[in-house]
Amino acid sequence: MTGMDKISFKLEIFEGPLDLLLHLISKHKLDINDIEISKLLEQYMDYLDKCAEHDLELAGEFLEMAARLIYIKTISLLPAPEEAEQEKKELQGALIEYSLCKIAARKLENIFCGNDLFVRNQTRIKGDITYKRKHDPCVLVNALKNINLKKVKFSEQTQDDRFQIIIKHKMYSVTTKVIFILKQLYKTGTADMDRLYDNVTDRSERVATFLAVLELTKSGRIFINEDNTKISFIGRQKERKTG
Amino acid sequence: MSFSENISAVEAILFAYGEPIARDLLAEASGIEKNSLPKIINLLNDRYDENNSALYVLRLDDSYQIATRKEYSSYVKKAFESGRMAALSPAAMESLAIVAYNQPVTKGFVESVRGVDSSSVMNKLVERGLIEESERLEVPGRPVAYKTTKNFLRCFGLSSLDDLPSVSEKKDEPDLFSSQSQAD
Amino acid sequence: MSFSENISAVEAILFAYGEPIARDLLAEASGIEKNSLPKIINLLNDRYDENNSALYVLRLDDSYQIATRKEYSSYVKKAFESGRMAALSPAAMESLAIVAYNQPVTKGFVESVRGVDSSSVMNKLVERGLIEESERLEVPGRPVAYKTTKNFLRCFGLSSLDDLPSVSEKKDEPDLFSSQSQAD
Repeated sequence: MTGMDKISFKLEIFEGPLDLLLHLISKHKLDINDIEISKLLEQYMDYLDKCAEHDLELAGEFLEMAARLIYIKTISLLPAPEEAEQEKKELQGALIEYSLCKIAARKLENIFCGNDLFVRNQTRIKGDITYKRKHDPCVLVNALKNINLKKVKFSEQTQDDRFQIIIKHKMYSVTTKVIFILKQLYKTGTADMDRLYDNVTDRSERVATFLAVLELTKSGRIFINEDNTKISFIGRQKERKTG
Repeated sequence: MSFSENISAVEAILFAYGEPIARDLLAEASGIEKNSLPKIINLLNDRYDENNSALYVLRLDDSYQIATRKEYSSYVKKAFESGRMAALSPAAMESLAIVAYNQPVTKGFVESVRGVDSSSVMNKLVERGLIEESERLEVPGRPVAYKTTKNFLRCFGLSSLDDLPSVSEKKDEPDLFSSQSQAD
Repeated sequence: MSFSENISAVEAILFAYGEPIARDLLAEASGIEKNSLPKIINLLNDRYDENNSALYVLRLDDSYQIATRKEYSSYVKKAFESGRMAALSPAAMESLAIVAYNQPVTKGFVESVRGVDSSSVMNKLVERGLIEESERLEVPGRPVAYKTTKNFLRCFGLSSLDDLPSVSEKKDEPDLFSSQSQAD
């Protein structure tokens, strides 16, 4: 969010995509145990559009959820919708779990009394606090073994733990995919849509690729041909604001 | 040592120690049988009661701590010129709830339930002494798990985790979502 | 507010404030006339006396503070000494092991290996004389690096770091952790 002028704007802020979905489900009286995906998707995209209108920056998770909903809707149109059912069940499960979390959070909030009971800081007593216990040095070896060894090896290569988080969670950012796609296009000016998904098995990577294409189309960088098989570079003449 | 002296020895230790003190350590330091400690604590609390004292002894799991009674919080706050603790954000309360009801849990679990990155929220909860590292989980990657602290128990007026309010998990729970709408 | 409540309000403030509190501030926070405060303090001390409490209110110049009576200081000391003897937590032991086998290392390195924020654990290890700051590393940012102390060697019965037990499990896996030292 930027600047004071945005504060007057009244759009509810949500803790995350699940929070937003729960809100939409309750507002539109959808059945959480059998969600109408297309209706939910419509409402969800509506909210994202409103955010975009007001220049509200949304966390990547919101876009990933959009892609997830679109994906569920798309595969549910296929002849064998088992995967769609499965994906939908997973989403419903996550929503139910999150709604329980919210109930628990509210119950805790009601019994919070941390501001009303006061305790003392420990009295400062002079004295030696040097550690004096004796241990077998093997305790240290066990402690090391307790940590995941793979992780130790891994950290040799990376200083930046943000990368670690990305890799650990196997999350693929849309930005990375945008760069990947643009690189492909700089070479030839056009690329097969299918090729973008070569060797891509991870769901979050598929989603990121999909979103990247969507993003590039929306911003007028690329266009998709009529039978949705090729994307082409529009070039710089149509380039609008950057960043 | 007289009975009354026993009570006061426990009081002196609880007062100076400040933090929750484990029953074993309290027994050792006061020279009182571990099994007799609950009785001594009760007598100390009776003494506070009879005198309308502002103090009382909390039980937090297997530990004890002296605290001021709620009724006197306004005076203490005034002395500190503010209500020291900023309220927990909804994100923090959600994460704390997930840890409290599922402990020990990993940060990854909290994130998967909430559907958003929760690293900074989790670090803040650690800083505020509401959660702490627990053992590593016996799953691939051996991630660090988190559990709630004794300070958490105190902040929510609980003596043990068994006192956590129940969260019904019934599928046909009618007010699952009606309660939802009140939140926003 | 009743007389007894006045006394307890003062007690709550003195207790929670910990440090000596100036009479003016105490008067303002408790809502009691400044001139009446000495009387209220006396009544609080009478209450402690009658109950053979371990506590009493000290006057220090124009400030007040609750303290424990001398007679009970031996119990308090014992509690603190035993408390200090507490064994290292698993988190502390992990961090210590990482430092021991990879020194000198930065806090950032320890955190990246453990996968969790380790600031307070590292501080505790320094306080307890198991690790200490070493030279700054010759890498961008020149971060502070840590190494183990002589006290560390004593606690683990080692004459030098060369005596640290080897960590590699398989022979054909060249010492995993010695290669670590170049990582920072």
